[in-house]
Amino acid sequence: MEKGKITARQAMLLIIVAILGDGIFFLPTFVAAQAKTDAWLSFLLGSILGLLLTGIIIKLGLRFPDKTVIQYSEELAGTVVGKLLGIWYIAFFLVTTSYLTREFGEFLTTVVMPETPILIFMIFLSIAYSYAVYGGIEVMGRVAEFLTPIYIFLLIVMMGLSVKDMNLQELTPVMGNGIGPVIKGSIPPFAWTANVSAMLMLIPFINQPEQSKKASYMAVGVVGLLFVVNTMQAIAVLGAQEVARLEFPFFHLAATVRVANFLERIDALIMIVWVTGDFIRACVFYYVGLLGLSQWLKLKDYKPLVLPMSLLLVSLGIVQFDSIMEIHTWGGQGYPFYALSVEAGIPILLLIIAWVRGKSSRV
Amino acid sequence: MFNRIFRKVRDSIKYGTGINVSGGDEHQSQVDSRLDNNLQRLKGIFEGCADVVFREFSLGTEEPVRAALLFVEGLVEMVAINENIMKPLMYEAGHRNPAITNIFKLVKEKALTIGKVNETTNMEEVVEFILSGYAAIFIDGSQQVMLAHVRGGEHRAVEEPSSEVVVRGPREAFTETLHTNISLVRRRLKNPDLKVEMRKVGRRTKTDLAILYIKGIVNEKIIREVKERLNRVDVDGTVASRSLGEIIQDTSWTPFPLITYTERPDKLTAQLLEGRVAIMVDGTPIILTVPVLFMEQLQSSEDYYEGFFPASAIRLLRFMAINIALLLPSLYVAVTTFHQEMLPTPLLISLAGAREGVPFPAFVEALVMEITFEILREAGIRLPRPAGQAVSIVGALVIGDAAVSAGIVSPAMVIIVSLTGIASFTIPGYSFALALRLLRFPIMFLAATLGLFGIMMGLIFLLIHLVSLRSFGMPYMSPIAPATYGDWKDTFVRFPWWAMVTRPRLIGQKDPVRQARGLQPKPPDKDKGGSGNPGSR
Amino acid sequence: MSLRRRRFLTVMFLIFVLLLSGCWSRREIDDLAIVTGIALDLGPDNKVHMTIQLVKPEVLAKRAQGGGGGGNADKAYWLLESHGLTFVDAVRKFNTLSPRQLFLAHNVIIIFGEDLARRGIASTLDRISRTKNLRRTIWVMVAKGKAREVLEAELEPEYLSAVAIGHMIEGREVYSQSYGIDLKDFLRVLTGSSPNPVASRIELRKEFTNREFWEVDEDGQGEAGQGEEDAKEHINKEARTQGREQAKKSVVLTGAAVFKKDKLMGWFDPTETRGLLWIQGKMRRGIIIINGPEGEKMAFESIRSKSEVVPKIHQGKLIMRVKIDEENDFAEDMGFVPLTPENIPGIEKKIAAAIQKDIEAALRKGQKEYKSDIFGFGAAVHRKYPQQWKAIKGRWEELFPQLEVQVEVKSKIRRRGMSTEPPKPGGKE
Amino acid sequence: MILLVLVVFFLVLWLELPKLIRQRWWWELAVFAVIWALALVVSVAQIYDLPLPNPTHGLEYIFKPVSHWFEEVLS
Repeated sequence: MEKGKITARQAMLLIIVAILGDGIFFLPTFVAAQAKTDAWLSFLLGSILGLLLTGIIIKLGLRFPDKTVIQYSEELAGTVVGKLLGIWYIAFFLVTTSYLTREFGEFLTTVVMPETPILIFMIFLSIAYSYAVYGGIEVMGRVAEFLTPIYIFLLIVMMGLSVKDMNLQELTPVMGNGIGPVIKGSIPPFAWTANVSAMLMLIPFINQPEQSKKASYMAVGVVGLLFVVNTMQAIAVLGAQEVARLEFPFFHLAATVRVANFLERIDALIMIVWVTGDFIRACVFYYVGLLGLSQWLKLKDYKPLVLPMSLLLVSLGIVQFDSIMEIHTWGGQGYPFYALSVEAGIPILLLIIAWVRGKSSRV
Repeated sequence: MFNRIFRKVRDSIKYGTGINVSGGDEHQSQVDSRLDNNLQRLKGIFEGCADVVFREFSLGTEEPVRAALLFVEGLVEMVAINENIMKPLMYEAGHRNPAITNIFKLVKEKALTIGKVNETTNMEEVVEFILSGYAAIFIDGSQQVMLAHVRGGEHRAVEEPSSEVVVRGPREAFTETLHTNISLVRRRLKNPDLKVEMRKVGRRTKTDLAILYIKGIVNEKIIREVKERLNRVDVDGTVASRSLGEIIQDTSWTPFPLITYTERPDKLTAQLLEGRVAIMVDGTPIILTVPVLFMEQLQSSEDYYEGFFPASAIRLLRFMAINIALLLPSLYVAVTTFHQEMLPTPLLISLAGAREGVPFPAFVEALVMEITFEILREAGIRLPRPAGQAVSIVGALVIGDAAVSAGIVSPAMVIIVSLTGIASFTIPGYSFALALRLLRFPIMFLAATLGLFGIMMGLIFLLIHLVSLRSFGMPYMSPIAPATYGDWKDTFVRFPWWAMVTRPRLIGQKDPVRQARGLQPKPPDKDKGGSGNPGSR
Repeated sequence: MSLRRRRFLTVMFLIFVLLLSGCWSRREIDDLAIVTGIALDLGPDNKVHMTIQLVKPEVLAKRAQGGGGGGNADKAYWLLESHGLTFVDAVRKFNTLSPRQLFLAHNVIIIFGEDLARRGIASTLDRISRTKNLRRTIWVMVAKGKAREVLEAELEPEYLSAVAIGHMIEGREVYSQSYGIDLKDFLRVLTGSSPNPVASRIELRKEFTNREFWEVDEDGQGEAGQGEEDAKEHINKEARTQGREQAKKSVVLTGAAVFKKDKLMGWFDPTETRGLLWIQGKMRRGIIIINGPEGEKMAFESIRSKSEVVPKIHQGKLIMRVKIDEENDFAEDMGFVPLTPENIPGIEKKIAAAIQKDIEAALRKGQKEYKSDIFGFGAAVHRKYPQQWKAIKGRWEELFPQLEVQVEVKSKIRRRGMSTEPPKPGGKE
Repeated sequence: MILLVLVVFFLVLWLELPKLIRQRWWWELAVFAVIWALALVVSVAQIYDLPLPNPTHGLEYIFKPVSHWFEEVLS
């Protein structure tokens, strides 16, 4: 079905963007709404939880280094339960791809080109990720290898440019309202970093599966770092209340950059970050979902499904939400729990079963 | 779908099998022992070929043996025919005792003063050799035919390269003659590991082809792949190397060259040393090398004839230049029609002031100017050299200036277009530059409809396309994606030569180390004297 | 490569062609009406009266080419006015007045008229922050009087008054007697725990007179602050250099507009503004004039300063401590007293006292008169004592005017410029 | 609009169907057909404004209570 192999580094780069992709744009709003000035602490906590989850995922994945989670869940949990877990996992990735497609368009219509119909953006994105997924994991890995460094470089440049606008006092008081809001706010970042569970599908395609451990930790670590720094900066520049109030804080962070009367208004560059990030994120999610589905149905190849499924996802993306308010409400409140039920729930459950039954493909 | 139609068309055309010598009869293709029969047959074969010379004569004086010499005028060295074949055969062979039974052996061993002589009894082979510049000697009563290598005649001397010019570096370029070309390489690589495999391609043209590689460095998988693909080639004829290249490259559905074409022996040598395979086609000075990588298109042989700092800086400059050549008009269109907020205020105001009264949208303006520029460039190439320069320079200046003062285009657009054009000249790979020039238009189209987002999407599609390309099994975008950081030493920058210890990983993986480590210049060691580098591994 | 690939490309191409037939968000650069300044006033019926300054790029382009003979004939901008129930309403209405599409992204300043500012600007700000193209780096200012008049000002040698005012704000730090704040910071303060922002104050001078431009009408202090005197001098100098024909309209950028929540409370004069800048640590460079040891005037240029606002709970009572560390260059001496290590500490104390006077003036007006916590004391308490803040948050408006503020200023003289001593006539004996 | 959608859908069909049939991947063909038809139904229903079950609302139904419970615990 998939004959390509990627390196552990490529997998790491894929995962980094798969988490950051839209997270760096949307999450600060969700989190700051809960934790106010402590939003960055929430991100820290979320990332640490993510690192713990990574440990679980890697433990499970390396027990079956040549199989995907869809393949061994049946072996571990029995046909019926295994199939159920499998479809729960697949559906999450496909549904998220659909959200992403919608979100992608929402951002662009809000920020860049309000007159252009949202469908155009969604169709373009879906063609792009279909093309990449059609190319297989190798193509995706290489795309990530090319784009992720540029992506991270741009992020760092934009953060660097707004350093001089920071008012560090905006970050205090630390935990003025106790730890409750911090924990509450840490749920969305945790749900996002938990996207590392896509590794459950990718491990068999990494040419040296043992290295996936280091790669996953690195990925979550880098993401956590960028999340925390970005949030601190957004709060220090814009103020916590403003971050909670703004639709896309990161966009405004870049929009306030003003260097020597020449480098101003670099917010159109934000679009580059957004497009690359969302594109790679969608690639990973679509690939994982689609490959999972074809393995779940025991198809010979996933490629025939690429196009019809992307049609389905685009139309679902339109149907699913009426407005960006709905996306935000769902994204900040319901979705993280849904995501965690899949991303954390399934690996933990399977690992427990594996321990109890003492199973692994590496005897 | 197109494939199917094409297949039908192809099958409906019945090829001739080239030279029809035997008429299907097996023993007929043998050379007869009677000279008259042979000559008759050959005259039939070469009917209407006025350039084939039949020279009948006699060996010896006392008991003359009839003989005949056949060659194609123009392909052979006439001096050699006169002095080394005719003279000894007619005079010296005659002074010998004609009673010697094997006159054939006598002639070959004692008379012919030609270095390379083949023998054959196969008529088809005789015909083939005659056509490739050998002289065939038939002797009555002998079934064997001598094929004397007297190839020569008029052809171009080794000259300076015209399409890959360097300021410093060798001035030699390949010529049309295969053997000259091989010798140009051989002179640089005095090593028995340089293998030259000959074969012929083309049912009608019978073009000579040489595959060159260095055994021990080349990846066997690549050489096997090259041979397999060449075996698959079944064409009427191949006149230029490009047409052959299009058949053997991985896919034609890409604007990017998947095979490099070079006319510089020094470049070819360097490529062979990196583990590449060269394919030389007789009759064209352009040599094919495989596999090729994307980043190589930005490297010129000049880089290796300059110091490492300037060479690296120039390479980075070229890197900028391809971005300009590909993106500048699109960015201009996108920024001025979609993202005006990106411009600094004074620039925006002056651009807007300059565009005042221009009737076309920026996209149309850009398109018109770009196409005009391409036309001028094409005209400049086609015209004789002095006229061509005049056309391109005067044309660009006059048309640009006139268009601005007529208010049809804005001055900014003229700057953009000329900058783009000039940037595309800096790219060493000619076919690559063509690809970029071509791709500029769809990206401009995307920019005009969707702004920066369109450009982004265009680039993402381009990237996916590029990373899925392969050239003879090698990922095209390597060493960037998949990344082999060891090879970056000769990608974006050029490291000093002593630092390039290993060959490109994927290509020369068989014998990765190319030179000793620690060759960097050091201050002389006072105790020992000299830098004390071991010269060998 | 394969048949599939070719089909894929064909389909992509077709889809592209289908999609690209429309160009939705396109607008040519010369179809834009580039807005450089926005002025908002209170119109009749409580409507928003909006004036915008639009660039005429063709005029500027002609000037750049040098042709057109003098080029004073055409103004480089034109003004448009409209009324609307809301900000957006007014903005959109411009499309019925202008042949070109309004383009807000290059806007430099937004000026609120005094009357509108006094009524409250939160709702207007909300609309502004929702508008896609309006940057958060634009300068927020309040005009004394009508805002629209400010846009008509002529500021040689700039052609666009709004851009020129933007430059003036950027250059304010050399003198530090005016306040500058961009929209981003204005909103940050407005949504923070001391929601009392300060904006620039701008005033139109219709005609140049030698009369004092700053009328001390509000608190009638007998003793004019040092800065004020300075400002006067500055203006005089300006008058001399600019020649007699100064009948044009020009603007002055001094002082600050003080808000309480989103409503304008009143004005700070240059001295008070400087006091505010000292407290907020936004002081960059400014001239401090003291009386020297022999009674002569000495001028120092403050070059670097740091401030710290520390709330303290002392015996159940909240005290604010404002600590300021500051460094000076010796700038000018009216007498001929050389600076020596012996007399420096004394002079430094005098500088500190002068600064303290500025600060006290600011506190007096802000704290006692306007009762507006523009200094960010509330936010400082929130930061340091988050638990206690919750308790007093609701009563802060009552507590603030009674708050005890201790000011500590430390001044240092570091350098003395390019000469060691003043050029005493006859030289040193 | 409807025409455009149909064109796109049939393009997809034209792209993928021949290969599936040639390789006799019937099971794959069936899955393909189901997804394709589903997508078509959703898009057409969308265009004609027919009521569609919204999967997000279903998920919200499950996960909103969790979210609220969490909120209460931590506040």
